[in-house]
Amino acid sequence: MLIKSETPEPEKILEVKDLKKFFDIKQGFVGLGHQTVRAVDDVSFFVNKGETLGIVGESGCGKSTMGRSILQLQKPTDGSVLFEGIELTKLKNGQIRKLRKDIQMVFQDPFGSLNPRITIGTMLREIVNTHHVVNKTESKSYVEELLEQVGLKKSYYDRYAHEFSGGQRQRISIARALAVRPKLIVCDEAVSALDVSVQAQILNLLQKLKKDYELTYLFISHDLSVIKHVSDRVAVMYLGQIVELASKEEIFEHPLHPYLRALLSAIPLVNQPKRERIILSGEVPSPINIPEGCRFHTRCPFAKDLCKQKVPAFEQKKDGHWAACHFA
Amino acid sequence: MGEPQLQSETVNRVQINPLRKKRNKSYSKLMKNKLAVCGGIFVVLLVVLAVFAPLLAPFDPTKQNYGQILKPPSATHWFGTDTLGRDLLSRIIFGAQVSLKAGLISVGIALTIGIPLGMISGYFRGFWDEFIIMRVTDAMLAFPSLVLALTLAAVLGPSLNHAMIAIGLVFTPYFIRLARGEVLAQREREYVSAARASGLRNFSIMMRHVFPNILGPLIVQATLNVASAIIAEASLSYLGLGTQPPTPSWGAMLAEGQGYISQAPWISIFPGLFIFLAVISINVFGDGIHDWLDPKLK
Amino acid sequence: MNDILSVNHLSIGFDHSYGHTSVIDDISFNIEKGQTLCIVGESGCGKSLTSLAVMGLLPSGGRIHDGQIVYKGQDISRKSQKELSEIRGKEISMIFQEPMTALNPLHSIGYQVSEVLRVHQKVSKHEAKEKAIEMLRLVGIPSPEKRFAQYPHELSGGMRQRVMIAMALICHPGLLVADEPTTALDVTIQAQILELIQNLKSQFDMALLLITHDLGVVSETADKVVVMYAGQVVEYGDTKELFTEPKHPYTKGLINSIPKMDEDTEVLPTIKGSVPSPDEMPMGCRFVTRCPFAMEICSKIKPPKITDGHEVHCWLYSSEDVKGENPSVDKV
Amino acid sequence: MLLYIARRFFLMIVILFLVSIMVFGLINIIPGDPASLMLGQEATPQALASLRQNLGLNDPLYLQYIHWVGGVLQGNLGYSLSDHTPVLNILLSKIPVTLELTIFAFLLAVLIAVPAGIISAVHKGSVWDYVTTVFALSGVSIPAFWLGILLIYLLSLTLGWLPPSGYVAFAQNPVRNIILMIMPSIALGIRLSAQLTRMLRSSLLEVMQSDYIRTGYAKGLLEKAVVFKHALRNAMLPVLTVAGLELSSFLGGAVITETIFAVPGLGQLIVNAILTRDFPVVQGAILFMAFAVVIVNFLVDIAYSLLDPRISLGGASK
Repeated sequence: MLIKSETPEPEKILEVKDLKKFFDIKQGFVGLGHQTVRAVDDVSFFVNKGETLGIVGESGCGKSTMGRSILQLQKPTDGSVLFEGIELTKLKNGQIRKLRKDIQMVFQDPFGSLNPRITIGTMLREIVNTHHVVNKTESKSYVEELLEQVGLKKSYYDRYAHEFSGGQRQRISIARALAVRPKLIVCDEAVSALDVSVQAQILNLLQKLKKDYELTYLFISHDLSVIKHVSDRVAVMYLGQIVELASKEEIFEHPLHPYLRALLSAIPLVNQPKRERIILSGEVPSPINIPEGCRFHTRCPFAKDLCKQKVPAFEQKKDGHWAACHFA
Repeated sequence: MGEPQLQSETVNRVQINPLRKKRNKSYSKLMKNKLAVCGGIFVVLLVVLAVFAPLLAPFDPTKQNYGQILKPPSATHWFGTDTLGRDLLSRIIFGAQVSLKAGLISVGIALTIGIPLGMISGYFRGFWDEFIIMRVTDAMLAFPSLVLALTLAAVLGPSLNHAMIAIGLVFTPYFIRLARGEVLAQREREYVSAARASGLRNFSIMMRHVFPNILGPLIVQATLNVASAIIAEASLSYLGLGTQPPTPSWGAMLAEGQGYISQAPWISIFPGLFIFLAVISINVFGDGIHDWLDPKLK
Repeated sequence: MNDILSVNHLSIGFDHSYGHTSVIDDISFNIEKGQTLCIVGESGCGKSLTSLAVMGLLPSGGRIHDGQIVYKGQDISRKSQKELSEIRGKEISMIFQEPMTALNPLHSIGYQVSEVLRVHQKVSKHEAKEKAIEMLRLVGIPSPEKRFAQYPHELSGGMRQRVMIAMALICHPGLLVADEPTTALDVTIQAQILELIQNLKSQFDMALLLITHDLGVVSETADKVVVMYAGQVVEYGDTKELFTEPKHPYTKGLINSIPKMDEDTEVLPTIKGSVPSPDEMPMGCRFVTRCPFAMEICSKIKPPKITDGHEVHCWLYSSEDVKGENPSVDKV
Repeated sequence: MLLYIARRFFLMIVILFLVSIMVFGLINIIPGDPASLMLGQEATPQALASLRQNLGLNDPLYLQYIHWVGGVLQGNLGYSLSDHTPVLNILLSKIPVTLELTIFAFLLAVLIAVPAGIISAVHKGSVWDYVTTVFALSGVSIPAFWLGILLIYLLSLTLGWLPPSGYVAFAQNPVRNIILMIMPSIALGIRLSAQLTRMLRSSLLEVMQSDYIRTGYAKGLLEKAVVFKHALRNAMLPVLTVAGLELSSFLGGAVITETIFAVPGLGQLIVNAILTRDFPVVQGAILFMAFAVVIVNFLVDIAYSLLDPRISLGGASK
């Protein structure tokens, strides 16, 4: 089911198989009017050690839920998540806590993701001590070093979150993720709330840290240009599923799925001649009522009868280029 | 589900807002601050009265003096005397002890039971929260609190201690609700997710991360409830189910005076005035704390 | 006079107990009939506030200290709220960033759209309803008769923004102010809404004042662009020219720091630091703390307006010999 | 919509069930023998035994509960210990009195709170706002019994405008009935009116900051239209909920008010029953009050769903 590669097999650090995450909306009592939101609906992919896998999609496509399900912040409904061969979905709470030393997350909201009542030094030190990263006596100097690594001053140790700007807070979030020396970091819209000039600083920082610490990123974003900048491989999500996955060069040069092609044509660009624009009709269907057949057929400008009836398989169309479309 | 909240004017507004708030603060906020300070001063005064009652009271509050029955306010008896010739001022000073004690202990009971239950319920959710804690508090809140306190006090037997227990129990569901609601709100905030993602223990997240963030509203509510508890104790005593004679209690004094309202109005007016002043100053003080905590949080 | 709107030397500040803060400092621009002008800048640069000032909807405490806002020859910056209410929704309309919260949740779509007509034109209820349905159809809402009776929560974000547009355009205003109208929407929906606005703009022959942080949107929609930084205009001119030949170091930095779709760069060029807070605002050029070409004079005296092709506010282009330094601009 | 009502109804039944358990438990589970509680410490052993037998106290608790609830459902709330009349009959004779008092007081509260809340929010920082704030602050702080005594002292004893206390049925003498109800209504209603004023003020202030209010201005509406057509309805929603929740303390207030003004309603009944240890009457009266509160809140929920179109979909977005 997974890609066979000719070159020496890179080591898979994370492997997600048939992952599902459903939410129940209880409406009536005793199950009356019960509805299911299929936020993540059968997703499989893997991440190689040392690479950045970008996950791109519009709001509500399930990309953030998927990120949280991988970290077991939300229990997946079904499927498996293998991290370095360990099945995460079967772990008990205590074991998951230990695992957090290896997998970390950077959140989107630089204002909400920091506790307003604790100094950043205390916060970071608590994490370092919980996971016994260094000796308790050394943890303060370790944290101060950490702050410098993410481009902040040592003296910020005793400051509270509200004393920082959005960009600085995102640096603190990164320091928090980095504190335990993880192997994999899930970045969930980590730069989306920032202005472009600050966004560029944070993206550069993330790239630098990746090199310095041999990190692997799962980078979730709605912004194609950001995804293109950071990723080695890219997966495109639509309505709870991955519809296309390939290496960055391949996917942006030769997009196969009409959805990605529409996305690419829809981004307004600076200093570009007017392009042929594919404007998608309508809106993303609700994940409660997922269309029959291909999920994208309600908006696809090329949809045929087949698309309304048959679910397209997510298959390898070219070497290492996967897509779920009958006509790609 | 964390949707990408795009940049720009949300942040812009955040920057404009403080200015806007400060502007509005200027007159009415300053006024309110002054009120809060006045409230605080009166609260301190009450505490001093209560603590140093034996030193401050000019007479023995329980000593009857049949020569001085129903005397109107005068230089010796500032607030007059009651039906048994006891000095009203002294009784009011000692009454402060009862009121403050009742207010603090009953709220203390409610806090000790309510906050842990509410926090655990809100943090872990699930069956216990949804079906036991929530529904039971719903049911408890359906009873008029005064009626419930009356009944409890009656069943336990009339005394100040029982009245305090009754009031404390009656107030408990409010704290369960409040603590639970606040924890739920905090749980939605990303820093809690972040703390979980950092691998911290649930207990440590609750105590070190969530609790400090819900403390503000709890303090405010507790302060305001001290005021309500003072009224509740006075009401119970007024109806004869709280403090028992001869211990001076503002509510009981009022009840005694009611029958003499036409010939000796001071007997009921002064204790009532003190209940009112105590309650309003605690309320103002609580509001002050609320306003003081608020802008920092938001 | 072909200008439908001209903003002259506008300054806006906030009054509070400890004094006042200047937020918008001496900005000027003008929009011709049927033209699109974009104000672009990062959060907190004052672009939204400028648009609210045009509507006369400054948040409480905000005050226009100086300058004029001239619409069709009359200064509307000194008008009373009552006078303004006759202009708003009829002559100048506005749509906002958050379609989710900009509509009243308790009134039907139909009520909210036809209300504009009933306020500004004496029309019967029936006529208002017909026109409103017509307008809803025009903005691309499917089965508008049915939507008329629905409530905002029953519509998606994109649909709500269409309703906002219908509401704004139903009286055929001469100027539409759009404050980040697509920021809260997904790219595919953004493309739909931008296209809709463009079409309606030419159909109704109205001018558009578009506020955005997205340089891509500016590049594709605007005739003219104003680049703002910390409450001041740093560069102003024809879009094509400004984007192909940006002059101000801030504009250049901004354009460069966007990850590009057509080229691969390992390290993105950045603008160092962040926008200074209002109480730390530098005396001279407000960009001086982040500018790679800052000179001594920059931190002392506000840069002059230099018009060479288009308008730029920067000492680098000053013909005055600034203390003998005359760095080569090409290197920027 | 129906689903929402059905869900609320189900919830109400659950709460009523819990309320009945609590009322039952209040008298039965608390340490001490209910029979001796009822008869007092001087009761003879024979009297205790026969009362136990009569009350079925020798059965296991759950059976006692089932018997009791079965009785309640058939309208049998037991018999008063003092005069052996059925509790239900006593309640039925008292309910109209309390109902009249609460309705008057509620109307008074709303009539004061709505205009006061609007004026103080719209003219924030003005003298009116200041006056309203002081009123609201005093109103929530003043003990009802003191206010009652002050009213009697001032309005009847000093000024002689109103009779100090007493009650005449409406059917007997409508004018006298209303005159006698004025002071109790004020004493009971002031606290609620102060609370509603505060709520409405802050709720309206918050709503006035929202985006759709800005949209209203942007449409060209004048302030009056914005406040009355767009802000008020939204601001009333949380106030309505509070008003429903406050009913419970409102009934508690009736206990005090009725005692002061000698109004023969439920409140006075409860106080007298408690003081005379007439527990079947206490049980019946608080059961009725709690049921009334739960049912009114159910009605408030339904009213809310009629006012707010977002409710009818039950939270699911389309």
